[in-house]
Amino acid sequence: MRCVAQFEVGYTGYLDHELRVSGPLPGFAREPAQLIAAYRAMTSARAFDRKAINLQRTGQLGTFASCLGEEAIAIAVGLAMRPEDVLLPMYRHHGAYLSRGVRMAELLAYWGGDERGMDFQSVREDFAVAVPIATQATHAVGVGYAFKYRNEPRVAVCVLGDGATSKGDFYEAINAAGVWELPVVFVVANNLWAISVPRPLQSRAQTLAQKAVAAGFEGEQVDGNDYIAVRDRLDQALERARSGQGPSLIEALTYRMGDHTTADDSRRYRSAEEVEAWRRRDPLDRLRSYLLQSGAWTEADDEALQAECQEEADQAAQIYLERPPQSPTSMFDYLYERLPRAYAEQRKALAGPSDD
Amino acid sequence: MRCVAQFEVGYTGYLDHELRVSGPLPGFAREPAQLIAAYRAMTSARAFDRKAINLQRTGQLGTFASCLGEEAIAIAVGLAMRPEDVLLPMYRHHGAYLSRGVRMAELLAYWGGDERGMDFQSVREDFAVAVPIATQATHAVGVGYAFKYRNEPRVAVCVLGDGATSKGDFYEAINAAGVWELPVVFVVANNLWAISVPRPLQSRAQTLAQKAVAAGFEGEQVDGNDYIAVRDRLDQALERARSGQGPSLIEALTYRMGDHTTADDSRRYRSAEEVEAWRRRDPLDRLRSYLLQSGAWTEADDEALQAECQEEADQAAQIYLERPPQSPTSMFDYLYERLPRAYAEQRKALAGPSDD
Amino acid sequence: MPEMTLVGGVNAALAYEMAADDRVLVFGEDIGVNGGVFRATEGLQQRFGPARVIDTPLAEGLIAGMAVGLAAQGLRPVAEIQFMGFSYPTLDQLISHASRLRNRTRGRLTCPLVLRAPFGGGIHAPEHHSESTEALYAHIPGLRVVIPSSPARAYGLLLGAIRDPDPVVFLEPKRIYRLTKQEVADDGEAMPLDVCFVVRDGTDITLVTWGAMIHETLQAAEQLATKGISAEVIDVATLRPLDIETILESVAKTGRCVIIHEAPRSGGFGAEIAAVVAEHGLLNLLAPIARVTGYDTIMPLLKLEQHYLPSVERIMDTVYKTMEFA
Amino acid sequence: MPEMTLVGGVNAALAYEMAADDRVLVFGEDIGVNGGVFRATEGLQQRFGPARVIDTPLAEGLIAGMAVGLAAQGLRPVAEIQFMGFSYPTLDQLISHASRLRNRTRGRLTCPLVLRAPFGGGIHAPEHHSESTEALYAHIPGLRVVIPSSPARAYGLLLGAIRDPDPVVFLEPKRIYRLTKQEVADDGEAMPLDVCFVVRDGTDITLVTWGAMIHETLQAAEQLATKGISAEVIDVATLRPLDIETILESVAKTGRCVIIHEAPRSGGFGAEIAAVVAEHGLLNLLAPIARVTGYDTIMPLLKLEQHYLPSVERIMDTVYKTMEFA
Ligand SMILES: Cc1ncc(C[n+]2csc(CCOP(=O)(O)OP(=O)(O)O)c2C)c(N)n1
Ligand SMILES: Cc1ncc(C[n+]2csc(CCOP(=O)(O)OP(=O)(O)O)c2C)c(N)n1
Ligand SMILES: [Mg+2]
Ligand SMILES: [Mg+2]
Repeated sequence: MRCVAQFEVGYTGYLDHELRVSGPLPGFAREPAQLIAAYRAMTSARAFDRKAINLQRTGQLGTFASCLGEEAIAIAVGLAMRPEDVLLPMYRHHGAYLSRGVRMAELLAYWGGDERGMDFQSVREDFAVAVPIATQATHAVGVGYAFKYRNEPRVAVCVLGDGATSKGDFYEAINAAGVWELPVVFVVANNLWAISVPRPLQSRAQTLAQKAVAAGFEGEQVDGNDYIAVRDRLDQALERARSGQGPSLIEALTYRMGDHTTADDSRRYRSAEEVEAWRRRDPLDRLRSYLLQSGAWTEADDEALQAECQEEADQAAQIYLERPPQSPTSMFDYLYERLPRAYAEQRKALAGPSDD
Repeated sequence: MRCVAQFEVGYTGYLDHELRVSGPLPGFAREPAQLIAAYRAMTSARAFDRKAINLQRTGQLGTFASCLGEEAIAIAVGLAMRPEDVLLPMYRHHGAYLSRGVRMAELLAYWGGDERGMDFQSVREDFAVAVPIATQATHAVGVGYAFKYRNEPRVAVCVLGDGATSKGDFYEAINAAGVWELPVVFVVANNLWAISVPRPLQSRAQTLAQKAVAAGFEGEQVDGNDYIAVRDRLDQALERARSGQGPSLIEALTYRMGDHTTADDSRRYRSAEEVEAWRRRDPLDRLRSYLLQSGAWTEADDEALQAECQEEADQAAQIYLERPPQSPTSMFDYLYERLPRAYAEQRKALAGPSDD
Repeated sequence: MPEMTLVGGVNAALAYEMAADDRVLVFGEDIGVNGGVFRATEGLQQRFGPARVIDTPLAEGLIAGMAVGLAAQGLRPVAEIQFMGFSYPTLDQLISHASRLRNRTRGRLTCPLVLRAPFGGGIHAPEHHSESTEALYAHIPGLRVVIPSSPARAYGLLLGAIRDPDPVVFLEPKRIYRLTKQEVADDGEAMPLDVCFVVRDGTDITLVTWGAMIHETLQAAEQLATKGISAEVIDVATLRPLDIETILESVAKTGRCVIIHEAPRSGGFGAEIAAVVAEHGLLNLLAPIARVTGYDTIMPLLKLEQHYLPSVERIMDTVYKTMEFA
Repeated sequence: MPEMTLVGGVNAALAYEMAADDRVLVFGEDIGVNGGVFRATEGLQQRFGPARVIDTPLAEGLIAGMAVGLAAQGLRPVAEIQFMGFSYPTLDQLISHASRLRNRTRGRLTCPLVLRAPFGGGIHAPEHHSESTEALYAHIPGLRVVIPSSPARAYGLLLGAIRDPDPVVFLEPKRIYRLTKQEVADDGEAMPLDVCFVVRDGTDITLVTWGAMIHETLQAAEQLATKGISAEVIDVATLRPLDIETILESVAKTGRCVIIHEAPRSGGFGAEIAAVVAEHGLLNLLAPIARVTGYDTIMPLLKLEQHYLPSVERIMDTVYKTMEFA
């Protein structure tokens, strides 16, 4: 047998959980201000997460998917993208939206069961949360095609979970992005679990990054709990996409530290030891310790930041809770641009005699 | 970046179109009887093909998909499999069915628009022709799972086209076959075209074999017009599957020498030169020339074989044409094991006052 | 006799049949160690092992396709789709293969699979977790579409579905998974997959429904009784093939028919029932056939979902109008 | 005015709108160099280039999903699915996204896509090439489902579909793609997507149909005229949203209604029309509403397909029965 093709999957990590640094750091990571900004965003995202879970526990929010432990990915995605880029998110990485300017109260509205939450006021071309797994991947192909067709230096960033990589949609999307060399970056947040299904039951592939081989472009792994690594590799991938060099796939290795959602109890299917081991790799702790150690950040700074973030989340919750509800008839008002007369009577029946 | 995984795709060809032989031939290829048997089967399949096109041209058959040029793959699949294995075919490789014992008249019935054609009398667990592209791939997972579950040393062989490798079904299937290490062999007959869409527009992957990397098992390429190579690699893959070593993916490089189907005119989208270049690589010519050259076969043998195969196909056509038609009510008789009474009236209406 | 919830009936039927028949395999997402997100498969993997109770990769098309392959091989696959809202990738396999395998091969290959999925709204779930698209499945010849609406029927109909020699889509009304308990004999007794169940006798009006709406419909019937209106309530249970006789008989008796379902009105399965009554029972009708349904809109997120779901009040209003019609 | 076939009308509408609006992209399998297996896109790639007329990889889920992405970006994607029988992998995207994008984001993102597919039987094609599953699409709130049945309506309705700000499933009756020619002004005039067309006036009975069955229905109407029965024929054209007024008005006039479609009867879209008439037009009915439809079976392979399709004779028989009803 003659060898006709060869492939490699690379792995990047700069700062590990014992604060060991490998290799020369990328430029941005040598500017404390940049790392502090990222750390702030991660801290804020975590405060949001905590608040949301609290609201859910007290019956003031619907089922919520926590991002706990995956903030480095979420924030790296949000900060690496330009405002004019388009995010095609899954449901978990709230921090990506937040760091792109979506307001906490907007996200709470969505998770509280109010459609207005996805009518956010910034980054208005970003996609809404995709609940059906991997369905957003082919949307990213369309978005990327639109950018390329209009000759715009913009990038579509599609975030998926490890479970999502088992679905045909994911594959059809990466394959097409390869064919047309589209400006799309696929980010797989491999948190080792898809609800109760562990990563080895999703695929026998040693890495999820190598799925890109099937689509004819490169895939790579990155330490998903190392903000510096994720951000660095994303910067490169976005730059390649923006300059016409086509799609990338980045598998970010991380861990879902919380339950799948507030409706899940992960103790049913995984061990406390495993969770504990990953707690030591917490991406926030890692970045904080590094900043503290570097002297650019102090315990006092940190306390202030925590309070500030808590306050921000509290305020957002307040705004969310005080927002007047939508009228029931709103369910007809965004169905089509104009409500077809076939449904006018249904709308009227719903409105009742008093209403419009 | 640290390299964390590496992959290779191999290519096998023994006998090329200029009759150059590479490497020591596998055992079976050193037995003239075996090669002659294969050559007979290929010749018979081609005669069937010719007959079917003829019947279609004269209004006696429906749209037909010719296998012209791909007989080495079809026959290697058919002969490499054991009777107890299960074939999950696409619509093109009639020779695979034929060499497993399905009768020509049965296949003609199917292509003539008679469901009884898929109720063939041999290899009764083989799947029917799959028209919706790639949908048979996940069936193969189920069949392979059943074999493994029952501890049976049997193999499911799933044949697909190059176009089929773009579909999510294909990917979901190879991924699952990998996870459960199922006895499934995926054969991709890459004939360079999916109707009018050339191979490079299907995927940017340099090889289709490397799609297996995404599923965590090995993929390889083979010269699909070299019966010896296809058969050899299939033998190995089937043996691995049978002995519990899991799935394989074989990309067989070939060419669709005819139109996509009798409803297609391939001159609309590809050059005569390309077709001509591949005509010189015709798998039948190659094997015949090799056998003639080896002395195990003579021109007289060949003439006799051609006549014999023509006769066989003619007879099959006769049987097909003389078969009494099904009753219209048969459309109700295989819908469920027993026709629910909800549809009894419809059946009666269709039967008309005279009928049953 | 054990007391069971509806989801308990599902679990008991699965356990019974797995114990009785080793051809039965159960698979889907999170159905193994986790016992399913609604615990319908709880305890099965422990009891029957991971080769028979299989957590699949996250791919609904795969789940449906492998069920077809397993069924063709003579096994009895029972696949779970986590929510009906994620079942659409199975449609291709159901329409193109499961429903046709027997016909395509004139009986050589058959497809005795069961595809289970929870459906319906009202549990304050996220988007896509509240669908009622049973009409899509019920339009496919070659399938059976079965919807239990009590613990006993969950148990009996699911056993019937697993033993049925043809493919069955089994839709479970998740809103009432744990609403009531009922004594159900765990005796392996299957129920037929081609009959409607008259769950309340009445003489003035026929209320036809299925799934979780049985609950509101029975409540309405009770309240109507206090107003002197005697409502007969029919649980359709099997949408395909439809037992039109039971419905027509009832309408022949009452002369009035209201159909209640959660799904959007237009093209919902209520239309089929109305059409059948309009075709075969027209002369018996004393009033137009009315439908109380979900609206022709997207099922709203949780804040508004209660406005979408047909309520006892909406049912009663329509019944009054139908009764008053002259 | 140029003479056009129905497929010619499709081609002309695509060409017109691509020339007028560079947001329009056309894509699908074999639609570029090959011009589509039915030649609906013939000449477009030559004229507008491969960036706007795109041969996609073989993946219908991709085609639908990328259409959603393109549409959300303000383009006007017009996707072709080669045959309706291969459209099922698009259902997830249509149900879960295309139909919901506007609602989900309260109008922030919209989805002005068109998904075209030839449908229906009777062309002696292989398995899966003869489907009529329009009812599946017509049950989905947020979509429009449009079916032209003449060259002029193919042209006008397709222009309407491309310009519509919401997603449209556009199903083309392939059996009559080239059956008749008609003079059609290539003037870019769109037709509305919310009306039924009365294609023949009559007073005794209303025949409601769509797609290729228009042909048999009009033939039946003509033969009925010779027997003194004046049939009004309605081409539904847009199944969602349904123009019930036009149908109800006609039935109010004629008192009798027969619905004709190729799809299997149970849960077919004819049921919805019957249900609407039974709900709102009951008092006008002089006879039961009848349906002449494909059977509740798998569409047979070509040898038997003519027995499956509703024939002129079956339509006439049902009309006679309906007329004789007393
Ligand atoms: C198509 C589909 N199937 C099933 C589900 C139910 N479900 C929600 S999340 C989830 C697991 C997803 O795992 P992964 O992609 O790894 O993302 P994670 O939740 O771990 O971030 C499942 C099965 C769904 N939302 N969509
Ligand atoms: C799901 C699906 N989409 C489209 C088609 C129409 N179609 C039939 S064959 C074909 C091309 C298949 O190409 P390939 O897989 O390379 O097989 P080949 O015909 O070249 O042997 C297409 C698009 C189909 N049968 N199924
Ligand atoms: Mg995960
Ligand atoms: Mg091909």
